[in-house]
Amino acid sequence: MYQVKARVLSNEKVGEAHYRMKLEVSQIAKDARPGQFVHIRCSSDHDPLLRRPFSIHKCAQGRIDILYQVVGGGTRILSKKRRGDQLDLLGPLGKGFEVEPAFSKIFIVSGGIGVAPLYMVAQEITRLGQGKEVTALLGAKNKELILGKDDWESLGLRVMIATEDGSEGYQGLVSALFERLILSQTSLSLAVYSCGPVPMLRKIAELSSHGGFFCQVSLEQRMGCGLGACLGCVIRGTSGYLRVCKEGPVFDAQEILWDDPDLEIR
Amino acid sequence: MYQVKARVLSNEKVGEAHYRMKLEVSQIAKDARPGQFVHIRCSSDHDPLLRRPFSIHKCAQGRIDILYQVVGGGTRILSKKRRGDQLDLLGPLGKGFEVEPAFSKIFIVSGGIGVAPLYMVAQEITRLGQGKEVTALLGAKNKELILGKDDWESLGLRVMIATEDGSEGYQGLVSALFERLILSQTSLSLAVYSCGPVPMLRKIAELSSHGGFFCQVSLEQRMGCGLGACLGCVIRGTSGYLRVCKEGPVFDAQEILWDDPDLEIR
Amino acid sequence: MGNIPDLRVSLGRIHLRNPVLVASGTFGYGEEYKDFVDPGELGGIITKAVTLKPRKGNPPPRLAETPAGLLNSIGLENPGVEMFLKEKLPHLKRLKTKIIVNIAGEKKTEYLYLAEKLGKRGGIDALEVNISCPNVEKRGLIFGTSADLAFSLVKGLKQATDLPLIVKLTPNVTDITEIAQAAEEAGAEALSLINTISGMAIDVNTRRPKLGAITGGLSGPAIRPVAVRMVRQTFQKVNLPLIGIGGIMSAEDALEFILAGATAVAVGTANFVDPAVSLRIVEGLRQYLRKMRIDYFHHLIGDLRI
Amino acid sequence: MGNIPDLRVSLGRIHLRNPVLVASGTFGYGEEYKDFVDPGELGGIITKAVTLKPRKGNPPPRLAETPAGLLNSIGLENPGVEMFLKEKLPHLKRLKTKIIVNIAGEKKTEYLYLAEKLGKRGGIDALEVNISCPNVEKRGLIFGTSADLAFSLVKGLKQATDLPLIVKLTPNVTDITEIAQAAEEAGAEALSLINTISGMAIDVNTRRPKLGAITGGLSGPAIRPVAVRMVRQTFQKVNLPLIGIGGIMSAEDALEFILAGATAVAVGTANFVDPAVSLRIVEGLRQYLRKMRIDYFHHLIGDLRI
Ligand SMILES: Cc1cc2nc3c(=O)[nH]c(=O)nc-3n(C[C@H](O)[C@H](O)[C@H](O)COP(=O)(O)OP(=O)(O)OC[C@H]3O[C@@H](n4cnc5c(N)ncnc54)[C@H](O)[C@@H]3O)c2cc1C
Ligand SMILES: Cc1cc2nc3c(=O)[nH]c(=O)nc-3n(C[C@H](O)[C@H](O)[C@H](O)COP(=O)(O)OP(=O)(O)OC[C@H]3O[C@@H](n4cnc5c(N)ncnc54)[C@H](O)[C@@H]3O)c2cc1C
Ligand SMILES: Cc1cc2nc3c(=O)[nH]c(=O)nc-3n(C[C@H](O)[C@H](O)[C@H](O)COP(=O)(O)O)c2cc1C
Ligand SMILES: Cc1cc2nc3c(=O)[nH]c(=O)nc-3n(C[C@H](O)[C@H](O)[C@H](O)COP(=O)(O)O)c2cc1C
Ligand code: FES
Ligand code: FES
Repeated sequence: MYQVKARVLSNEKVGEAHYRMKLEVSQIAKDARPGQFVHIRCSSDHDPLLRRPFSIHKCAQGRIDILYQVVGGGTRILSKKRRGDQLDLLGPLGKGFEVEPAFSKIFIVSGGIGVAPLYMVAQEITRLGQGKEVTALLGAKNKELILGKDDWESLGLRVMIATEDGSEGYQGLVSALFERLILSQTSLSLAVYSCGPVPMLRKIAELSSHGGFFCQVSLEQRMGCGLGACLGCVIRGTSGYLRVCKEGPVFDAQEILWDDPDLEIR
Repeated sequence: MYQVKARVLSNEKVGEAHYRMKLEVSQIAKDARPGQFVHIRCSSDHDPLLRRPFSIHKCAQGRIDILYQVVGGGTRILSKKRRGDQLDLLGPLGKGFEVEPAFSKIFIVSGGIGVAPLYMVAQEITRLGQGKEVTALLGAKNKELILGKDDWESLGLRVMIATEDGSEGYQGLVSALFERLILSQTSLSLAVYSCGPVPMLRKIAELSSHGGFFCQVSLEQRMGCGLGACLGCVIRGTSGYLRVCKEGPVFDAQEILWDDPDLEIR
Repeated sequence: MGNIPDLRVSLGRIHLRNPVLVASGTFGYGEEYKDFVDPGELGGIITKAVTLKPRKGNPPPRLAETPAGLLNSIGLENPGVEMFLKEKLPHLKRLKTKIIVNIAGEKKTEYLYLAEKLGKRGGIDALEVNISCPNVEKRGLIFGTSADLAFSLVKGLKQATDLPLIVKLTPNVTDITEIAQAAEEAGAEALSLINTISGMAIDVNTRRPKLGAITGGLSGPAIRPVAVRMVRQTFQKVNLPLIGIGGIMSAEDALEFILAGATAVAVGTANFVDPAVSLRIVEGLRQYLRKMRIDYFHHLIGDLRI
Repeated sequence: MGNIPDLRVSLGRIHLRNPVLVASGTFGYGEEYKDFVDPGELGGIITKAVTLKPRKGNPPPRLAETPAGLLNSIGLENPGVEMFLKEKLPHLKRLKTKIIVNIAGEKKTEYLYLAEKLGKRGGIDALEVNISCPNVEKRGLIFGTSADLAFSLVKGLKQATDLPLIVKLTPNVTDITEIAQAAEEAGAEALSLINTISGMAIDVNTRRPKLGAITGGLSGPAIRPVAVRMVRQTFQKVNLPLIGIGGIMSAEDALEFILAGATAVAVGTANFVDPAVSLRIVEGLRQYLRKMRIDYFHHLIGDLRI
């Protein structure tokens, strides 16, 4: 874990309210594992006071990318940063995805901005990979919001699109597409990695549980320290409260109490 | 009084920490009188929460200039504004300088950034004026901080400089230069207009009182509303508390209790 | 009037066109904002405090900024009730809005005398009783920090005047609902909360307090969470309409208070930041009702979902 | 050690290398910040609250931001004293800094039992007694809002342990100096102030409270003026060393508390914003002393110029 002043290399608008920011952060880039996140101080004054967490989307020599959506004050400030600006980052934080060689069939299921943490796990899988059947299901409201499709395709895995308005690929929710693909399979060598809105994840988790699949999801909660100290970021797990910043943000789906209405962030 | 969204036309660095900002504000420019001020919202969030008052330095068709020094958070934000940015302004506010035709000999005495409100009164005097003897005494720490000397000279009045380090003109405080110039004159047709640090103004006021000169000074206090409503901006006057935003910022020197230590802003 | 959405609310006998008032001490006596706000579009104006005798107020500096907050130590400077009646009330009367006069005193008798005097004149719709003042007869104990003092004061006022009494509570207490209940029992028509929270700030370079009076009252967005909490607590304990006050800068902020149980709100410090903010809040409330498809504003009062 | 400027201060029997502590609940049990802060450079660490039995804490969300502030409703989640002794204390003991363990309970006996248990183990330099908790035996009355309850609790603790007792006061009271005096009389070695101010925030779109527990405690820069005022009031009334807490983000903020009368400070919410802030504050204090040509930090304590 490092605290660094990262230099913004670029901050490109890639969708309605979506941006990709490249940051120069050698140490964080060196240690980052798929699914981990960075905690960014957006403002140097008190508005907003706290840092904001963002998944590490990509990671290459000496730099990381984050992919983010503007939803409030913190992300709005981020979206105004330009090349050369500095940002105070903590990272890499949290527990990432686990990929085991035994998995032979793998689904990556993303909804909306949930695509952010999944790219690195896809990379890892394809690196580990020969002989695996890997499918990435990318869901979004419409085709403009399918972010980085080319990147995904260049990984050499099967990419399928679901859009709610049917403007590209399957028309409907990505969880429904997933349901169709796995039909009523049961398999212990099938693994699912997912991130997206809670109702979608709930569905993925349920299907995976029925199928006996290994399923990991990346979850969100409002964060304080990001380091496991404040106990502010908990969600309800089957064994009690779990800190998203420490036991997560990636959890085995079965660790989570999916029927807790407070899973949906307020 | 208007509340307007003013467009920044330029924001030029003119000294160490000094800037001149030109703002497009047709209504305010139309009504502005010498010595009045505008109340500027520097930030759209809560840091700083309150507006910041600035004297109207110049005023021409449809626009005003302010001349300001970066001393804290609000002025720092102002200094980052660029052409095309918008600022929320109230103005013109407060009571300005009074110039009477009867004054035949006039001194304008400025210390440091105190030059800001005095330029317009000099303009007014020269406009009213044939046959008046007008002297502007511009004081500052060093010659780099004598702001807008050319402007002053182009008004066609006598300009004298005092610098504390002697890098230009008289070496010493501008109040000392003033003292030398008026020696022990007494005159009822002599008028003095001044703005600058309190110790300087105190001295000018004292000399003017001895000489029986008409003397007006522009004073400062932390402000809330700027409109006379909150009673937050008072200073001690001989007849009780006076609101800088309403009874001032320009006061007759004899209205002020000069020995109040709280006159110096904290 | 019968327009939808309908913003009208009532504070007991006081019927407001809409729930947005301006808070005492931040809007003068209604004249200072005339270029920015048509009072006819507000629910009402709460005046700067009026006391029996003129008051000079505290030494400067009287304002200091703190993070998202403002400390003030005006010290109830005002020209006294005689001058108020002569110079301020005539103008206030002409405004097409509710006029609520904030009163303050150092002794019970001062309050009573004030209320009597003000009650005899027309043009005043209600009194807001500022009980955040020290009682000089009780070793400086703040009226609003003692349920007994508050009860006895309000009871007395109730006898001294027929004007509706809005009691303004101080947040500097262990349990604000105790004082609220005392005011209710004594006959208050509504409650205003909160007044400022006592605070101080120090300039570490000069090592002096930033305020001439050393301590002052904290207002502004910084105190909003405290104010909202107190409104909710009070809403759960008393049956009086509440005026929510504290750090309201926007319609959204105002709605927090309404959902917590306030019937109306008063906007204070925000007037300094944006003189027309009260009108923007009225408009923002209207838009919110439309967006949420709510026809009657008063349906929102206390409508918090737990 | 004898270096100039000399930052050492004493809280009764507790001698600190420098006056900067980290506040309870914001620094875990000392492990979480190890990559950012060498505890050996701090005055000390105040741990997250320890209770007798494990506590699950409150439902999420537990955090909500407000202007320059943070509301939290963690609800004293902790593994209980047995686990603390087994899993946390061994690590804490190894740190080269003062270890102050924050304790909380719902009954007097819980506190006493906790204190006894903790007092028997080595490696703990002091207890910080969090009295902002509801007493289930007194209809939920907060220990820290009643001088009697506070007195009796501290008195009891004094008999139960030899460890220095630092009593942490709640700001949600009419007169904090009353409680401070009660703690002093009962034998407290020092006082910490302030704990969080009770507050709430509402999401006006969902109409739900932003916190799962509805209300929470407000911390951060927003509360600093209130905390500084309370430190000064308390400094004027009691003779105990004070730990100033509330919204400290920088050395300058810390100095406000020191000038108001605090002997040391504890940094809370700021640790979330910048995990190394406590060290930066130590360095900032050193620079201030140099700039002001003050050799001994303790000369600044209460040195406010009026
Ligand atoms: C581990 C983790 C990784 C994340 N990775 C990404 C990412 O890669 N890209 C991305 O765009 N976002 C990501 N998020 C969400 C991101 O942190 C929030 O969108 C951001 O904090 C919002 O800040 P704001 O100031 O713009 O909005 P705020 O003003 O704080 O909130 C605006 C709205 O956004 C919602 N919101 C606030 N915080 C969160 C949160 N932590 N999670 C979800 N919703 C929130 C609230 O419901 C609120 O209505 C991640 C969150 C976590 C916890
Ligand atoms: C009527 C009036 C006209 C003014 N005209 C000008 C002008 O033309 N040009 C210009 O540069 N400044 C002018 N000032 C001063 C200017 O308003 C302050 O410098 C500014 O408000 C500081 O804001 P800040 O946020 O940058 O500093 P802050 O962070 O608020 O304060 C930084 C430091 O500046 C000092 N300061 C703060 N407010 C004032 C104030 N109102 N007056 C004096 N010192 C203050 C404080 O002592 C503090 O130490 C004027 C002030 C008034 C009252
Ligand atoms: C400068 C100023 C003066 C005030 N004067 C009074 C007053 O005379 N009487 C009163 O009851 N409250 C007074 N208040 C308190 C406000 O009416 C209000 O209760 C408080 O400021 C909280 O609201 P806000 O955060 O919106 O400002 C004053 C507040 C300020 C900032
Ligand atoms: C997330 C969080 C958890 C806290 N937990 C405790 C606690 O367990 N015991 C306690 O006495 N105070 C606790 N506090 C209060 C802090 O120690 C401190 O008194 C308060 O936050 C004010 O300081 P600050 O503004 O610097 O944060 C907690 C504060 C926060 C923000
Ligand atoms: S954010 Fe502090 S424990 Fe997770
Ligand atoms: S700033 Fe409000 S009265 Fe002058």
